[in-house]
Amino acid sequence: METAIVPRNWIVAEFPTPAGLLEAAQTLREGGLTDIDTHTPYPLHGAEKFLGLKRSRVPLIALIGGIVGGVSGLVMQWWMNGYDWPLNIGNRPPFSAPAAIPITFECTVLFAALSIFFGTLALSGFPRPYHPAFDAEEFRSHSTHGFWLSIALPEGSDAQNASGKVSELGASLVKVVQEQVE
Amino acid sequence: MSDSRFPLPVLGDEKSSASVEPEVVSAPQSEATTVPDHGYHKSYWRSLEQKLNPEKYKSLNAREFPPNYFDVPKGVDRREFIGLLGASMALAGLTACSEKPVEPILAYTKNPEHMVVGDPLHYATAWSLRGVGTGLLVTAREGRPVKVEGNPEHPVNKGSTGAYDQALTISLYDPKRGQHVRRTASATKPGDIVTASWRTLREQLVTQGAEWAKDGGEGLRFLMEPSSSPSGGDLREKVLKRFPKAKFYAHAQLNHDNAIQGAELAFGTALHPSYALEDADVVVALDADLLEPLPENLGATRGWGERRSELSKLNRVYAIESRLSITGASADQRLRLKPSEIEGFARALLAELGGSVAGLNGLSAQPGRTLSDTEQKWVKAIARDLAGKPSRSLVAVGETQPPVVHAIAYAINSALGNVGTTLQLHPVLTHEKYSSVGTWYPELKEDVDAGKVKALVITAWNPVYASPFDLDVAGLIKKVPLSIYLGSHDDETAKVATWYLPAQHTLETWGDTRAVDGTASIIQPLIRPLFDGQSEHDLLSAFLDAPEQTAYDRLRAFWSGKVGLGFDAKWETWLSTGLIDGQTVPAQRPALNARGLSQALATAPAQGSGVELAFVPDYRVFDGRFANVTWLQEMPDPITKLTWDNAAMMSPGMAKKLGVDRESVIAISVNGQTLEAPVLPVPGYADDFIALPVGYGRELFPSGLPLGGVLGNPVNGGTGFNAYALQTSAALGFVSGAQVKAAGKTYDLALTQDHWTMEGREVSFSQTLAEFKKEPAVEESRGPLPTLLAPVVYEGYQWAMGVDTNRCTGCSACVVACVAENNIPVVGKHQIHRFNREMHWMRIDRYFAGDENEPEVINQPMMCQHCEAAPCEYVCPVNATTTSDEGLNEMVYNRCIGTRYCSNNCPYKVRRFNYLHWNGEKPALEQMAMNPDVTVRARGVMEKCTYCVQRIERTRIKARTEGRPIKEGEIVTACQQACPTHAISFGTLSDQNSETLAWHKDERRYDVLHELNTRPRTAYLMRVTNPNPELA
Amino acid sequence: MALFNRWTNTVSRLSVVVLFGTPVVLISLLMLWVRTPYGTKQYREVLQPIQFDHRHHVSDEGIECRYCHTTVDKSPSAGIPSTTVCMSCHAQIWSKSPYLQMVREAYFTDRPIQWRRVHNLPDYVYFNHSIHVNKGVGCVTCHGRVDEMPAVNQVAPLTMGWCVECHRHPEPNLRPLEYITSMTWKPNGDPETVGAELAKKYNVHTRTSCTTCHR
Amino acid sequence: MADPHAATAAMDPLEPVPLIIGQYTDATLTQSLFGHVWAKPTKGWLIMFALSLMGTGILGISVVITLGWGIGTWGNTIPMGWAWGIVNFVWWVGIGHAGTLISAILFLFQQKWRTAINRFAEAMTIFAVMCAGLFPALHTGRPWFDYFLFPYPSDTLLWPQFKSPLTWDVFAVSTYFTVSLLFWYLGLIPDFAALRDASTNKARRLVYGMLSLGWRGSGRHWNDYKSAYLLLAGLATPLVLSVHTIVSFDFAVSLLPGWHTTIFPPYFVAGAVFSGFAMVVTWLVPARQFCGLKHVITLRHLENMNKIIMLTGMLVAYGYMMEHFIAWYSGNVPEWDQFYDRATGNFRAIYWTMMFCNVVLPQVYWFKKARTSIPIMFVVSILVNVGMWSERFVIFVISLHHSFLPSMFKDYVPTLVDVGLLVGTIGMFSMLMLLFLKFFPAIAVSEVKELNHELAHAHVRPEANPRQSGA
Repeated sequence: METAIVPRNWIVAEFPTPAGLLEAAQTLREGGLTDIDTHTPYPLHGAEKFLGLKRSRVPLIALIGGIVGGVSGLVMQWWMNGYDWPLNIGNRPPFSAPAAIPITFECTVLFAALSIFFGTLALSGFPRPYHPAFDAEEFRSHSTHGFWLSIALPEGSDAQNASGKVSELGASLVKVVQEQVE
Repeated sequence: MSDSRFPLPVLGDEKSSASVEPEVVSAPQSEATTVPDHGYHKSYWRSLEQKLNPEKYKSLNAREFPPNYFDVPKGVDRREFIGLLGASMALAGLTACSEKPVEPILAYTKNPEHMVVGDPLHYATAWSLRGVGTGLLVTAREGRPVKVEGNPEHPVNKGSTGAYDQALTISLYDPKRGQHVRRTASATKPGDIVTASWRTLREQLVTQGAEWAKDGGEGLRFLMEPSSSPSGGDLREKVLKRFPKAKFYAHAQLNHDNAIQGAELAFGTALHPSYALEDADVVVALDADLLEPLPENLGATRGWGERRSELSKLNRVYAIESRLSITGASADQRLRLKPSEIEGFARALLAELGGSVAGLNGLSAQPGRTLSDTEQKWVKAIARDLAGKPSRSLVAVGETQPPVVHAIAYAINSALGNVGTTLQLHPVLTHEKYSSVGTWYPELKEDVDAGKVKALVITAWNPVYASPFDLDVAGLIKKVPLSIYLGSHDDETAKVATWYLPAQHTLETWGDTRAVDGTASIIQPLIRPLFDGQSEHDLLSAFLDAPEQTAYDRLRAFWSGKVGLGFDAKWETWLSTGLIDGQTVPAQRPALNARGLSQALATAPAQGSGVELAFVPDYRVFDGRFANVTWLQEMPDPITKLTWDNAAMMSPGMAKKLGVDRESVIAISVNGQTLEAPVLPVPGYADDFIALPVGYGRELFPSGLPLGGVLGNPVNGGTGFNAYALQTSAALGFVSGAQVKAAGKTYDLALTQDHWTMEGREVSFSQTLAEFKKEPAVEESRGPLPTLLAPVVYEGYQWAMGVDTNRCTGCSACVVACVAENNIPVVGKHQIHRFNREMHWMRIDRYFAGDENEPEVINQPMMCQHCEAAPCEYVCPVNATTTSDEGLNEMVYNRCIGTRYCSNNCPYKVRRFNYLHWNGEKPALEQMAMNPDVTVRARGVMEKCTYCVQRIERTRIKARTEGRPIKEGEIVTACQQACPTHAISFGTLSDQNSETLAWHKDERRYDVLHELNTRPRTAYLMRVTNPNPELA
Repeated sequence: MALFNRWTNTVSRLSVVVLFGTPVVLISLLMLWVRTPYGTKQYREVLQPIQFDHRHHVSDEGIECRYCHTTVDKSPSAGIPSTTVCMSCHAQIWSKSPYLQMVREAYFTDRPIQWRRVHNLPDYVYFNHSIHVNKGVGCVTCHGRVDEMPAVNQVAPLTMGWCVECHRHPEPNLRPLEYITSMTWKPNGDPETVGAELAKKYNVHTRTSCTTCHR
Repeated sequence: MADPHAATAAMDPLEPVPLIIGQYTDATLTQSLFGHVWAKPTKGWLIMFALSLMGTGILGISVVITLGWGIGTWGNTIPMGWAWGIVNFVWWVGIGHAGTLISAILFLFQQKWRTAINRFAEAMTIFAVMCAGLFPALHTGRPWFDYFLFPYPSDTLLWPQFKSPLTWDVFAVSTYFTVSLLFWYLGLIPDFAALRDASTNKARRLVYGMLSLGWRGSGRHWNDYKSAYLLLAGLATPLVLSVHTIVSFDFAVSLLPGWHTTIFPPYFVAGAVFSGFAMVVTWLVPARQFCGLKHVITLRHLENMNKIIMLTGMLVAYGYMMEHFIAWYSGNVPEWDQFYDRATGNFRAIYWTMMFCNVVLPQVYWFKKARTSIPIMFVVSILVNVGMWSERFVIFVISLHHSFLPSMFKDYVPTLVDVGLLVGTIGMFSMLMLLFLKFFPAIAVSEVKELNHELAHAHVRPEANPRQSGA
């Protein structure tokens, strides 16, 4: 998470259509701007391609979580019933694999789900109530019907000229906001 | 009970008796039930109460009625209550979050001899019912009698007991027992009642005694409980010496008079029969309940059991009876006749035998009616059978049958040479030969009306209630200026007497009694009288002009007088073995008095007409004296499985005819009296016949409590109806010509078994000997079944049980024994009727098979089977029930969270759940009866039979500290110990010569629900009957 | 102007940690607590109505445990000595001492002294002294150096875990019977091996089946 | 930006009824879908809420009685160790199945019609599982020791017994609840954000702002979000099946006639879906009415669900058939008695209710009229749940009442407390549902918008194609 001493400038721009937004995003990215992001009420088809994003890391996290869960669930049952204190339960073997299946499965799912959920939040850096883009009142439409683009300008770059560029790309509204300082 | 000698009583004269006050060094294992309390003092009950709370004491005494259990002396109250609170709190886990209060520990100030704190003490004693004694062995824990068992040394009962004996402890701790001496200003004004003391009464008697002595005690009358106590007899003589004109009567509503009169008819002398069934190959029971575990029957019952185990020794029992008794249920063949028809049958049998058996041919016996074909068939078959077994057969007759029937039986027996072998005839040992109401009432009434009677002393149990409606006993008593009633409860009779004295319980008192064969035993107390109780002897001795003696001194004085030299040594032996030597009287072999008998036979038998009623003893309250004994009230009736009530029992056919069903109420009218009673149809009953168990309908013990235990006190008793209200002095046993009609009402009956047949399932097995020989039904139901589970090897002891359904009579002594041993709570009628929540760890399933009129009855005692592959265990989520290294199915209360899954998955449904805090509701006094070796279960935990694991562990520790293995038969479970027929065996399968192993290998062995492959450790032996092929 | 200020980011993240962290911490603390002497109520001197000093009686006078706790080797309970036992000596010695006023009173009025329980097992546990004492578990093993306690306190946790540990592996806690009441006996050599021999000698086989203690 | 093709595109030649009725822009959708959240609570809502509060009160009382006096205040007996309480438990868990199933499985199958109802169904799942969870916790004899069920290091050294289906239950139900909650919340985040931004009231904005965790619809986030949602759906699907399977093990693993049956898992799951969908319909019908959601929850949605109800109903019927057949075919006496007793014994009324509601009634859905008639589907959906409750009663109570030993054939009558618990949980469930409908986005707004968008461009694909970037 970025905590700069010198507050950075951000440009937020609304586009009339998703297509226009994606187009603009790609052009700007090829123009060398890295910190570009789209803000839309629902996921846009192929947005990742236009933004040049890598494949999500969530599946990997899920896999690890699942494996950890499954193994620990199984080992727990074996250790507690089969090793630490084996008791004669109606002449059944203290630890029997078939009886261990349900809990092993549940543990797998539970751990996987937890890691997916919290993994995703972590990847997105949530919870994060504040973001510079929120400083633009108009930006509020990003979650309901607006298609927005946000650009974090590098140090010392000229906001005016940048915003000019953006409006050229067909933005219906362009604003420059300054990041808050802690 | 491995050692044959039991410790001497620690209770002796006043001085040493201080030491057995039930004060407790609270050993860890006894905390659950006993938490010690502040100071004890010499006399534990009264003076402590006075000391701690004189105000309260005054108010107690001022109260009109005896205090209920909330008012039991503070000592017990707090102690026991906190004990339970503590237990439940600990179980409730509250201790985890709250500081446990620091508990006080109290040591004895002076250690009583023999007492090892934490170890039980066993005292040999005895008690008597209707003057017939049973040898007992009572276990005391820190001075509290907690368990009654039979005295193995006793020649008659040989260690076995009946349900009544087993319930003695709880009747000792009965909160409703009479607690205070009470005097009415005059019987005519029962209103103003003053509490008084035994002392005042005694002084009054001493002073008045002098006057009465002047005219030889003209106005003195004694109405006594039948008693065979030698010292009691001595007292009577002394009283009579002082008051030659005084008169002694005895009263018992259920009595032996008919049998004794029968003997007078047959032999010319009054004799009292007992039976040696171990020698009887053929037994004919004419309306006789030989196997009812009464003191006089325990010997016979054991003998019968011996003949049912080995098929080679199998005897044959014919029951010709009106109701279905446990004898009839256990018989090989039954013929149902109305009570009045029995005589005709007996006469026909006599006539039939007259032909073949010498000695009977002189007698001409007219049946007085034409016998049905079946009856004739039976008469012939039985006659042939009897004649074929001279001196090894027996004809027995029930108490309610008229003397002549008994006489006929005596005649047959003596002709067959059974007298002295299977039929033992003893001189009548009770001081008064007869005790039925007819033998004393007319004479006494005459005297009372003539104003002769100045004082009437009543120690007979509650004659006002237990007497026929046509005799106004209450009025009689009221007419007498001074009437003194000594009784266990402040009951109907107490209400009309001028003085009421609480009677000491047999476990509180010194005395002696004699068994049916004359064997005498000392009755020794295990605890100081809990209340103001006096014994009959105390009362009688007040009529002597002699200085007052303690019961102990009086008893010693009497016996030392009899023995003379070396008394002290003898005395100690008597106390430790529970037997007084040289008191047994030899069985008589009188000659048959043919003339007397034929005179009796000359008069044709009375013919019954219409519906007949029989007034039968109840298997739970007997004649009513056990009405407030909760353990017995909750014990299901052996035949009907009815609890807390009595019912009008009749044949299903008759019920159909009347258009009534179970629980619908009928109105029964006879002799101008009408009684409403709920119907309970029972298979095997004679038609046009109703059996009315006596002893219920005591308004003194009101049923139930608000909410019937849904939210509060679980104990809620039924009351039933009073059958004496239909009884006339003319016909005590049975009466005919009753009018019966449906009353259009219903009444709830709490039965513990609703379905009476096996519904076509192979649950319990029964075959005739022939069938069994051809093809045993049980071969499919035993032995290993294929399984995927790897076998588990058990090393060391392998506890197991055997149950012989062929020996089991269903008498239910074991059920009560289990309740007593394992602190099993009583839940009351409502909980049983509405929720089936009875807590008995052991129940006796009773199945009827075959025709509803000629049913075959199979009893199947059912308790935890201790399965090796237990279905209950693998479903418990918290490991609260497991299999021990010795194969016990363990139940751990403090781990149990009460999911009840185990109970659901138990195919035998032997697990019981504490749905409410039953024990929290237990009256403080009853809590004294708890066994400190067994956890008092709290609300919300599952429980079940443990094979009496507390006994196993105690014995194991004893054996291991002595460095030896546990001996065969050293561990005896409570049920096994009580069983009069030895239908239960317990031991380890690892011991090659253990009886249990033998039973497990028996040809009759089967496992219940064997197909489930639960591998139970409890094996059953199937029922094999021996019917007469001619009658098949 | 944004709905939230920048600082809320840090706060919200912290609050998430707290939200999920607190229960975890609390529960683990509770589990730790029941294992501490506070949880097991160890090492608390219980003051008795009479200032009875085990130090004095055991070490100074050298009175053996079983002189007073007579039933320890034959009964489930060790047995709190009856007042008679006290008086057997104190009728002669210190017969006038004000300390013993209560003892004499108890003896003559026949009203027992109210001692206060130190070792308080749960109600559903059936502990039996005799078997332990007869199989070589010494007094000191569970009760500690009573001879050094002015007022007796509970040294063992008395948790089920503690019982089970020894029942699973009793060897280190065994001693020869002749030293059963000794406060100072130490195995010469490895307690394991010594214990193993004793276990064979006394035929010790401990059980962990539930009904061994719970009935 | 009205799209000329939208209306036509939304039409599916096979499906005359569109998924979204009328033409909407994202803005207007926002307004119409959040309208009920901003609007003042209607009288109807207030009355319903008051009633449900009363129900919850009854629940409170029943719980206090149960804890205060013990399970003895229920009608349970020996042999009916489990009765009314467990019937309620399984019934609620069953209802709790529709939610995750609708959202997860239909999501995997790319069923467009799911979007309108999944949020709603998920909420139902969570509340139903909450109700269900009450019963196992309460019905133990000593609820204050329920923590024995969890594998924690106790100073007694004891552990739970993992061979017991009840232990499996503990894991299954708690996992199910957790995962459903996460799945639901993950779906809610964008809509909370929408509410945060669309609401006017500051307080509302703050609350929704916190709940939305600062979601700003970033392309990067959508990227992770989508795969996370997909994966959760993928996990939830087998989970749903596993949970009721394990619940059915509580009975199938035992040895009681009527319980010991291998067909239980599939047949329980089918039953669960059956009752779950019915419960969704029961709630959707009034909800779409009063929350003005008719345009997104169309007859087509309802009809689809009715189809599923009929299908699962027939699966259940098959289950019954097999049970009876096996009982007869096995020739096992207790087994056969059991099924004979169900149909003819004391409880036959309940058995026949079950048969009517679960087997006969759903057959009306063969007729499109019935499938699309609001009153019919409302009544049927309620009766189906009555039927499913009866089914559980039949399976659990009757099997226990008539097991192995005839001596222990006993009857069962519930107490007021039992009834109070059922009524009470229904009250609590309704209360939570009403609160949800009032304060939460009852429709997955962002998904609907996406759907709307897709439909609009059904055959007008976005013209732009990404050029491969050299960077």
